[in-house]
Amino acid sequence: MLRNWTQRVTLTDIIVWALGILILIGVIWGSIVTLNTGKYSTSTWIDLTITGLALGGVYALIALGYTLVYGILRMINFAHSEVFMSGPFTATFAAQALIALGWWNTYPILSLVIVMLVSAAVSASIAILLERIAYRPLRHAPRLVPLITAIGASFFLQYTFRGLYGSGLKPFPDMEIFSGFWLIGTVRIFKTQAVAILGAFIMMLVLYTIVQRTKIGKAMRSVSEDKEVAALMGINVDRVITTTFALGGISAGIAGILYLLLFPVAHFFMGFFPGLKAFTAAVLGGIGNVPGAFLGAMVLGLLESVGPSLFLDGLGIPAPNQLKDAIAFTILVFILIFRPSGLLGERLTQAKA
Amino acid sequence: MTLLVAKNVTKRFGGLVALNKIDIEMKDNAIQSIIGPNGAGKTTFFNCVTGFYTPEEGDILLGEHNITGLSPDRVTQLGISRTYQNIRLFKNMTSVENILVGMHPHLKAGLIGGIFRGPLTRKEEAEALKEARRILNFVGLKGRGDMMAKNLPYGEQRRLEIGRALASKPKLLLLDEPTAGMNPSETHEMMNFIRHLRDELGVTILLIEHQMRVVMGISELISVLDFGEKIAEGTPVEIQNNPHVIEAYLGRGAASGLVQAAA
Amino acid sequence: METNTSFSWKEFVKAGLLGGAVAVLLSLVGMVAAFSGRYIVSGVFTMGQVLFIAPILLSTYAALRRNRQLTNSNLFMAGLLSGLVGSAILALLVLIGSMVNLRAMLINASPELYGILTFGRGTGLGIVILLGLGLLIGAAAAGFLLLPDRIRHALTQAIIWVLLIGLLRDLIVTVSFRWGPLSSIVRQLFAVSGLTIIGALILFLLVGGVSYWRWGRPKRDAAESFNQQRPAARWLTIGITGLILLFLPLILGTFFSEILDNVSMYILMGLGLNIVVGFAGLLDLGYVAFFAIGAYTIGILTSPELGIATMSWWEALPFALLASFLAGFVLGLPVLKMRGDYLAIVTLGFGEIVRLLVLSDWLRPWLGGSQGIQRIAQPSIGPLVLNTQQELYYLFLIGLGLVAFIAWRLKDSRLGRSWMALREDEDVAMAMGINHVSTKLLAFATGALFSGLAGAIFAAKLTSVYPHSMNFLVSINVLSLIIIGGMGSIPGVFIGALVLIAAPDLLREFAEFRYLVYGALLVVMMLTRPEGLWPEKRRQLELHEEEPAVVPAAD
Amino acid sequence: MFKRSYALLALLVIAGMALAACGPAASAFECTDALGCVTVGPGEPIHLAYAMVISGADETLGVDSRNGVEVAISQKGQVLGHDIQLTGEDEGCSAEGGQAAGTKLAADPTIVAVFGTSCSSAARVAVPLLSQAGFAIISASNTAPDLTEAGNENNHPGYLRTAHNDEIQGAAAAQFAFEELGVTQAATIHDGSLYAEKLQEVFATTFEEMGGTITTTEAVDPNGTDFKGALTSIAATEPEFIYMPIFVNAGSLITRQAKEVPGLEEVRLMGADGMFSPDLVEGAGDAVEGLFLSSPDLASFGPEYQSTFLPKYEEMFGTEPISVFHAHGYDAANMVFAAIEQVAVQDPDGTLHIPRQALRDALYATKDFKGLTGNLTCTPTGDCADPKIAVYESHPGQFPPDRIWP
Repeated sequence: MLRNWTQRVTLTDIIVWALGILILIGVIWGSIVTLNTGKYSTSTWIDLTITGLALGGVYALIALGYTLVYGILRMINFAHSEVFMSGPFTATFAAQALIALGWWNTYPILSLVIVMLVSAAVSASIAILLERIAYRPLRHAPRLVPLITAIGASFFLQYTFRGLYGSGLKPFPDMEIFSGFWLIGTVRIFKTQAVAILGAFIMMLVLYTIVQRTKIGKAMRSVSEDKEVAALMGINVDRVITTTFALGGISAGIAGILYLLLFPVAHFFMGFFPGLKAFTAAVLGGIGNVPGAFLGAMVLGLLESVGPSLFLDGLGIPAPNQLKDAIAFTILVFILIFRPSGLLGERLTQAKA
Repeated sequence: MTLLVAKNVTKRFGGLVALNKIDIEMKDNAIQSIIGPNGAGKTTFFNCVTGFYTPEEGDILLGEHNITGLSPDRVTQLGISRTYQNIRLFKNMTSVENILVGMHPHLKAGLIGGIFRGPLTRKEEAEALKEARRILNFVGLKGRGDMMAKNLPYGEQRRLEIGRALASKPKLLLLDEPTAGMNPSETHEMMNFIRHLRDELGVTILLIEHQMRVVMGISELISVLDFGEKIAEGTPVEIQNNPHVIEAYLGRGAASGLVQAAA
Repeated sequence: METNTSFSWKEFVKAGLLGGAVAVLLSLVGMVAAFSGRYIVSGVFTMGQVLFIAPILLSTYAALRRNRQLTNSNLFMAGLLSGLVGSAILALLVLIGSMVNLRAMLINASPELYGILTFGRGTGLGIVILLGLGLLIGAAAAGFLLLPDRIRHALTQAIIWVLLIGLLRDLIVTVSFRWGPLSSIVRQLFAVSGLTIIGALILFLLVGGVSYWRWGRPKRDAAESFNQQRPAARWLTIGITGLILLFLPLILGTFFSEILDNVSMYILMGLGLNIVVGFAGLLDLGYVAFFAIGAYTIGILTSPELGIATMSWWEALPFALLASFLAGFVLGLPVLKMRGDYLAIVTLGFGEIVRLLVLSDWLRPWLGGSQGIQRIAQPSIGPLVLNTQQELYYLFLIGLGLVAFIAWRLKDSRLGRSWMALREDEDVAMAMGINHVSTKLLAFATGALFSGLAGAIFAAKLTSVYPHSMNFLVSINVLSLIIIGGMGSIPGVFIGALVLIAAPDLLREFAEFRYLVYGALLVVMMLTRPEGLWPEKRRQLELHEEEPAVVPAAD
Repeated sequence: MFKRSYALLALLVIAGMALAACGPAASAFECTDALGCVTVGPGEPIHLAYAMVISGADETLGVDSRNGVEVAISQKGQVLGHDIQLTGEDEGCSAEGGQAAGTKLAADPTIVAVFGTSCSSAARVAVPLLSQAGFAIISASNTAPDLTEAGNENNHPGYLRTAHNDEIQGAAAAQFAFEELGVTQAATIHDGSLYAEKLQEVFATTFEEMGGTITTTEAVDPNGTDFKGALTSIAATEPEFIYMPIFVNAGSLITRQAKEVPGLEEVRLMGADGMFSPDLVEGAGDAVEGLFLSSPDLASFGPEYQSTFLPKYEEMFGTEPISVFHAHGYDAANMVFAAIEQVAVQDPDGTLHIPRQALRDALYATKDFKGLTGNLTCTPTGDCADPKIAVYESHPGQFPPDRIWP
């Protein structure tokens, strides 16, 4: 093995490794310094961790959409970020209506369910339309084509919703039941955060069972292995793919509501960056792999919220949190270089590009 | 003298052992074949030789170079080129361009040359073009030069692929089922063509082949693979009455299905 | 052959629904209202009206075309049906709007919009008018189809040009101000908004007549004719275009020069990205990074503000180019081993990282942070400082010529072949002895170089750079224009830039919907004409590969 | 295709030649203005233009101001018997956008005045061009000090603004914090926009001059959502006060999240007029309690804004104001109308002559102009915003907030 390695290694590898190691050293050094200065207390770190996990929860739910679609079609549904935006953006109106009805805080759970249904329905239908109109005709085209289409669709949707609902901010009303926090020992965990983390986890389990245990899940897996064969075995490939998009849409819709519980402002641009992060998360965990998406999202959320203070602060970088997106993307790059199949590996057989 | 030496080459995919301690030697200017049921590891062996896979164990030597684990482009530059079981041409480039790409290792022009097209570059390109046409004629594609590769009929695509492989002036040419999907007469043509190649250009040729007629017809030495093991080696006659081979082909026919699924 | 007269009504209902849906969408995103202020023919009809009529008309017409074989009477019936359905949807919108306040949710569902849709006749009468209009549209579509080709062609041309000139009214008038006496003359044809009726008539007859007359003469589309010309003729064409380009700013003035500068800047970037995406098939979404690096290098080296160096623009240029070229290499190294679609996202990430870094307080002492870099030097030739758009246009022109030449040369070089081979089949390309990493790197770095050049001139043009200029949308603009123009096609880049960059600059209402339209264009393009407006010669069929993707945008 | 269009252009010209005889008759009015005059024929509208950001990430800023201008126009109806035509260009909140918009508007001699730009980066490039063209330029949201700093290369004749110079507002904020609240340890947050970055810088310098200490400066992403990290690192420096002159979106989220970060529960937050919006109150929910906002003195701003402006705005655009500089746009427009009415010369046939230099002078001379954003009085370099900065304390569900200082 080693011998082969020595023979195969090229200049590029060396440089890439050098870069990687350099960054690693930076990270470690930064962390050590930060921890030594003791600028942050333990409870601070815990708070950041919880925040990160909550954020990760949201990312996870979006990432599931990417992962499902990628798993089946081997394509990055770039427009998934807008699928994510469309639901909650619309749901804010439902929320306003519920307030007008006076249900919002009298039947909080019911209201929440309604809002989630609205959000999920919108997101799902957008996802299905997207597949039907933009992707299905291109299923056999070279892989660059659907990707470009997806990018186009993403912009089209973003600005369509801007046109429909306007470019202003749509605040999402607070829910009394979710205000405040629980004290677990000395650790404060805000109810919204708890909901986000739990919601994500449950959704992940549900999807996982659907994919692994149910009939449609079986069909999905066989389609992802080989569409032609699946078709021969009497599986309705189109229906399976539509279902997949629908599932992705639903999880995105629900993600949207959790997102609004945490960050109660909706606008037409809200999908873009979370979408990008979620994709990063999906790759991080091993795209096409449902638990992977969850794990990846959690890790990413964690690194994003803890990273700047831990790594950069120590290096004496001012306003480190400005660079947290940079951290996320750097992670993406290096994951793809050193472990392209992600933390848990790509569950589905991967096609060569 | 021997051109290619593969010493106990072993390649695993996870649990599955695709090649297990394979030894194959090839003399200069020989025509040899590898046969075996589907999934016996024939193509895997090709991939090891051409550098797409790095075997876990064993060495592959081309002449005096140890090419084990070299990247494909290096291997090609050292003088091995191949064709594919399912034809893989550059579909949207013309035949000539396909050949020209094949000649890549022997051309120099880089970024600067490409931009300024100095006398040297122009000369090189002109000669390359002439050579390309010569090769086209040689493989019997005269006048097809400017056709999009994907618009050529099947047989001609095969020939173009071989032409492309020849363009890199290989010492060793690996042909992966060159007669696949051909009717008897085409097959016959192809056999003659392969002999012709060896005699005219002095290339050493290693075949993967299913059609026994072809194998027995043209190869001087045959190695039989089954489940990644070399179960026999010898002249056509020896192979024809080797019990193991017969077993491999008739006896466990059913088994081969499974292996196929795995590989 | 016998013409079958039985046909499915469903198809035409569908067509109507589609047209109507699009019309409603255009209304609700605000386009109709936004363009309703812009008369095509003053006092007669506005672009807004065109926007909600055209979709129905077109989808009806398309449906009819698909069923040419029908008997005339059936064609008319079908047309009426489709048109009616389409307008019915609009009518429905008006009706609902008049009953419930959609505006609580859809901000553009304004009384103004209903006013436009009902031609200011109030709900009741308006709806009737709308439906009538629908029938009219249907009939028109059918009638149009039945016209002799020659006349239909002439009509189409005439209509298109009236629309075009009507839309570009402001532009033409503004430019005409430079033409002294002529200006007043030209303005005779135009009203405060759009053409005057007389102007429209003149134009209509003019264009209609010309195209009627030209009918039958061998007409090849631009791409073909250019590709087919003999070298000599080709050089001539190039020469003439060159001359035109040379005098353009003098004729058109600053207003146009500004647009020309922007267009040429995007062409520069387009040509670069075309090498990466078009030739080598690497989808790079972080292309703006190299643009930024080019611009900032100039800024850092020439601006006295940061006090790092105060070179002249020319002195700084080589550094800028080198920097972007190297950046191309360094950023390329890690990502080029990745699968195509990963590459897209990672490069996007790189673009963002660069933007975040130039924005960061951390690097502020060297890069100016959010305050950017001002007082950047402008190139000077002897005593003459190139500081107006006209002058800088020539700088762009030179850069453009150089870059276009390089791209064109590389296309058919050994390197170009290797790029295409990699694009077609990476494994095989490697088996042909092509080192995929270094070859891809060259593509990446060359592309970066061009982008860097664009950035350098950009910095000079503005004498300042800000992080906010370096956002993702720039990459999207460039990508869109090479795709619309035709991936891998050099003339395609020019066409794409003219369409995508000039259009929003010329039509101010459009600016607001720029990215909406870009997005739609990308999707429609990929669905119907993936090879672009001016396809690369060899590449023409490339993207149709395994299966013809010729499918209507929706059905 | 394109060659054809040139041919067509030529043809139009020739066709026009024939009509050359009947040109418009010259009017009796003698224009003596240094910058020349705009002549508006009878029945023709007065041409005003805007150069604001109406697409991309920052569009709310521009669209909102433009809406403000349009409200003013529709309320005004006519100026001296002429309609008002508003056209405009997108300046993209960027230098290049500013240059494009500036160049295009500058080429149209029928324009009387330009509203804009939205962003200071665009202004630095666009204003010189527009100034050259002889227009009056009024920005509703530029706040960068250099634009109105006498002698600064970025200060140009004919440029005015109704938005607050960062110098004034930042200083006022610092004064309030140090003298009124008596805090000495303050942290600042900006979002990488020129506006916020400059404002917090001014605040910091003034605050330190007064003897306070800036514990840290954090920067956040205006499109970001999770600011706990930034807030935590601020908390670690134990400030008593946080100054965050950013915009509504990030502003409302930070206001919320600050309450959830240990060590910051009691720390007082303060924003600037970039956050002075009903959306903030909604977005921040209960957390908004006790948030300070600096803004022009609303003494004159209150009733009229609520009673007439907001309803009109919502009627016209179907939404509440989407950003914060609509009132500034509204005032800018009314200032221009007033100035035109003051300087324009009207022929008996209704033709209007607007001397450009005189118009500028009239605008610079604006004094005690009753606007939505306060009593506007312009300085010789064009700062027209009401110099009286007031500080407001927000309470849940209440807008405008209570004025508490001075």
